[in-house]
Amino acid sequence: MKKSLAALGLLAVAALALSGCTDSAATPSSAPSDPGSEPAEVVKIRVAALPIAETGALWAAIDEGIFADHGLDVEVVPAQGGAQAIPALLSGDIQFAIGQPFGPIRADLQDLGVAIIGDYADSLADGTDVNAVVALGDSGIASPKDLSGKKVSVNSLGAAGDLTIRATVDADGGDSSTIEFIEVAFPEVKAQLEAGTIDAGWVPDPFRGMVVGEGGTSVIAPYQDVIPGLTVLTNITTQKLIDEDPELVKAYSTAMTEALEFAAANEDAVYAAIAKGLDIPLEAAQGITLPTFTFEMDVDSVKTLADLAVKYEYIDALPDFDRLIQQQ
Amino acid sequence: MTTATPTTASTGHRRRRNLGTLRRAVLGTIGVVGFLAAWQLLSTLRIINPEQLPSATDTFAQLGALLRDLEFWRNIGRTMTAWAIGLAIATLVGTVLGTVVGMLPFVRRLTHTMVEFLRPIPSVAFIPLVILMLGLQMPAALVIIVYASFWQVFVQVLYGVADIDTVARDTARSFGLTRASQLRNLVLPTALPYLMTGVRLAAAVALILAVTAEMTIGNPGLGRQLTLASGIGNYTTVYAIVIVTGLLGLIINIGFRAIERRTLSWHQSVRGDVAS
Amino acid sequence: MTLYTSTVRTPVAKSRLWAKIGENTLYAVGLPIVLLLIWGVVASVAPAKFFPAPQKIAVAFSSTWLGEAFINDVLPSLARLSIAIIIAVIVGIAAGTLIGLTRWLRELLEPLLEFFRAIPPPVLIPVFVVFLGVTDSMKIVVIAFGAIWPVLLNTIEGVRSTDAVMSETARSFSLTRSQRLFDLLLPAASPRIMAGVRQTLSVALIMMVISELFYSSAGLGYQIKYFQQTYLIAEMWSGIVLLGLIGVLLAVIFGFVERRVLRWYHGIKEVERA
Amino acid sequence: MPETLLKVESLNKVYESATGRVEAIGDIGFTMNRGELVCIVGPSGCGKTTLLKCIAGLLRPTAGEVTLDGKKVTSPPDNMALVFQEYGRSLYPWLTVRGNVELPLKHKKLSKSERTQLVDDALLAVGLDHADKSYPWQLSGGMQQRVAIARAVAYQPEVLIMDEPFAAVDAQTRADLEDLVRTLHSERGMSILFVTHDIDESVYLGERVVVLSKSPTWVQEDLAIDLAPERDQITTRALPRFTELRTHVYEQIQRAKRGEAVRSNA
Repeated sequence: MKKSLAALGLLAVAALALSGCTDSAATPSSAPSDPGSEPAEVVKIRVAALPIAETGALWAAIDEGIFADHGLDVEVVPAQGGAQAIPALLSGDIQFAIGQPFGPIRADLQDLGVAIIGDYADSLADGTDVNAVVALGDSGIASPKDLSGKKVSVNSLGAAGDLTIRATVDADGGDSSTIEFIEVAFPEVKAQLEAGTIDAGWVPDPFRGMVVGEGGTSVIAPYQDVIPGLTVLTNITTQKLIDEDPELVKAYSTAMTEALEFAAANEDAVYAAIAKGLDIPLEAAQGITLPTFTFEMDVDSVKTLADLAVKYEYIDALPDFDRLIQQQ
Repeated sequence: MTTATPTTASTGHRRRRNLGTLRRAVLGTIGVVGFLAAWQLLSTLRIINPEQLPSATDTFAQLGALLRDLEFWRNIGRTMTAWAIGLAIATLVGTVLGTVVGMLPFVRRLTHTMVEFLRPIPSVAFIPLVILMLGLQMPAALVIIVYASFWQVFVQVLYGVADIDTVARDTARSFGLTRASQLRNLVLPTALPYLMTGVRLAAAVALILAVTAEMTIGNPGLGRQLTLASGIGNYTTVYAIVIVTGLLGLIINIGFRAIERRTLSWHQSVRGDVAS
Repeated sequence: MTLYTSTVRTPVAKSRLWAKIGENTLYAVGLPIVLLLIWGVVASVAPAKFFPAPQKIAVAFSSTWLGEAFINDVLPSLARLSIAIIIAVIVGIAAGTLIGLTRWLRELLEPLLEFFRAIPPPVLIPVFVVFLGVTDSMKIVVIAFGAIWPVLLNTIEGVRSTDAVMSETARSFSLTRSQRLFDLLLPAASPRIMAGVRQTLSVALIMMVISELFYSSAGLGYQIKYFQQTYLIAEMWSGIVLLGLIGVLLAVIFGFVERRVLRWYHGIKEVERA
Repeated sequence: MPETLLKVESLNKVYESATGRVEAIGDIGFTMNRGELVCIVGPSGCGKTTLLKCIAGLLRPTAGEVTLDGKKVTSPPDNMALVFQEYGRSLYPWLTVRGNVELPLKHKKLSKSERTQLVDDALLAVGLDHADKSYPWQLSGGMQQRVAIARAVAYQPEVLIMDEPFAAVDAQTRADLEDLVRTLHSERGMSILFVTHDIDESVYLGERVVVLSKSPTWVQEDLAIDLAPERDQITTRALPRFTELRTHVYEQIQRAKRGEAVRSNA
């Protein structure tokens, strides 16, 4: 019995070997351009970024060789949200992180020595925004105030998503304190809406498109409704790194500025990178609404967000913006 | 029985035993096939939305595709490396501490409260802390793995040392065996089967934590691949990875049970009938 | 001829008794106190951001858990944990007895059981979410699924390995089916079942925390994660302490039940050792 | 004319075991009357336990049959009680002495008070009326076997079958227990089938001794014990007739061991 199992296993392995293997992690052969400007040495850095569509800009820029041109060998670490990226920054395991501004704001309130060194992506001030609260067509939820007393999902509680939803609902005459927020990962939202365990869900593309495409309604675009063009993702590092290795921070900032400019100008490259990075079909990637990619911080939008967070008692006090935001 | 006539029935007997094995194999196969068929039907008859529960055939097709992907094998390797290192550390530390604490009654009494308090704390609760100290890589996962599996070994070794036959111990003392000699000839042999039980339990726990750590910390491995797949709604990959983790667990269980049985059978011949 | 072969208890003098209690207490709390003192001193001499002093954790503990959070987070978590444990134990024993006694069923299910028990339970969370939604029942099922295996497998083994003479006694006195089940099989298997329950409890606690790390908006595990995300380090530590206390509580309850259920078993062991 | 209670006819048992086919019992036949105390002796490993399990309906014989009170035994009959050699394993350690004795009565149609009465009576009969709340494992080996006997007595069987019940107790306890069996037989008129490998014990206890051959087993001799019904450990064992009988049985067993005995009726 055992022997026959072993034989079967061997056979399977042999069959696999014969049928040929692929390697999804193989580095693409698109070599960095311009041998003339090659720097003397390459520094390895680890950057935390969520496995979401927005990270497409970073992936595309790496494939394009932009970071290599500045002597940086970037390893993207798919950290589970800013909550783990910041501890990892502090432990020195990673040097930079791309995350929501809420994480660094909270970290600053605890004097953890974290700084935002630049923007990464902003929501869209008009048109279809990068994310929305969606509900099923027959849910009877049409306007923001209808969300009162309902179960609404966000991907991570206590951050910009639920905060701006609250603000939108209250501005529309609803009562946000009666909303029950639940954490649901974006891809699950559609199924949970259909199963009736949630009434509405906050999702980015392509998941918004899936719900709306089947007769669902896009109730609100909370970012656009509350703070048009709100900063979605920022580049984060530690004060320690800024003090100890300003060169590295400088190189990273320059490269990131270039990378984001490249991404803003080359949507197709970003879509291709999303399709590869998230392992989804290119057509699906192309249906995604991209944010504005820029390294230039809109400090006021972050300040407005912080004010709102204080108002809704998400945080006790405002952070020290001068040490928190150090635009490079 | 006595010297009663053993006839030529031994071949017939072998046939009977083979029949038993055959019966088990057939029934077991029916069970597995039945399960797979039920799964396939649930999905193809759309009793459950196939987007969420991909059919068995789709899942195995995806599994086949994954198995041709070197990166998938690397992920298996990463998970198993973390598992193996974690288990090795937990076994070593658990054995040493278990023996020391078990042999020194006052240390045992002193540490009792600490052990009872620390043991039930789920190691996943320490994940935030280890990320803070060790970052997002394997060392952080190792702490989680070791903390959880250490207790399994430690507690079993404690039981084992406590189980030393009083007569055997008195005999050892009366012959003036040194502490080192007692340890080698009395304590370790008695505790060995317990240790093996502990290691078997620890091996299963270590795999759970190795995968969980990858899911929550995000160090590379099967767990992270699963979260990433689930994060983009790729359920065929999710189910394929669930199957692979189950098979890994199965191999670990079968392997360690075999090792345990081997040490136990050796041991029973030494200490005779063991009622458990 | 003595009737009782168990150990004879001689009365202990009162002063000796108090000395004994004092000694036991010292042993029980001595090391924890020393360690806490060292931690406290180190934390005040060289404060580390992520290792707050014990007194800070104590303050955080009372302000965090001894109020609203107890009702909103701790109680629901404990309720889910208890329901899941009860389900795991009852289903585990019932199914285990059935499977242990029915050969064809055992042979039919053996490979499947071996496989499912080997799956690390956390990987099934995304799967269960699909079937059960983001609900309490999903969390309960996740906990119960992870925790059921030790009871189930130990019951199967325990029921299968019932002593031959005991079974023959039952047969020779024509005991009824239910008598055989409740007066022979289950008591005979109870040492093993209880060993399984002990493991089930610790797995259940782990699964409770894990089930709240994903898809949650309240609960002890969620709170610990939330405190980490908001960098309330002392509060996070207090959550870990609370988990330890819950573990101790579970162990105490288990010990109490086990001493009742297995009084005879421990009695035999004591006699054998004497 | 005494009434036949138990009848064993041409009993044969073949085991298919791991070491091959083993014929444990060749051909056994004997009868036992109501109110009799019959001892069965034989060389060690002669299949005594197998015979007993077949009689008790715990094992299905390969050929032949057992009739109890006119009815063929195919499963454990209601009017039979067993006392096993392994008292430690036949008593349930999670039940008290009373619980153990009472357990088999629970499925008989008896009122609670009748049941209590039966248990009390049985415990009194074996001299354990003061220990009913103890657990078996708190008692000495001899005491435990008394509990097993009490359980059988309370069950009110037509026939009590005892399988080497005193093989594992010390000599003094054994004498006490032997007298207990005699008392149960003489005072309560119980029919007892007593299996032992101890020759003295069989002669001391039995009204008849059935000597078995070595395996595959058959009945080598069915010997009536013509000792007075009132027996005493000192005087009975000192009787010349006792010595004669035990010598006779001893020789039979020795012959059985050597395989010298030849079946007369085969």
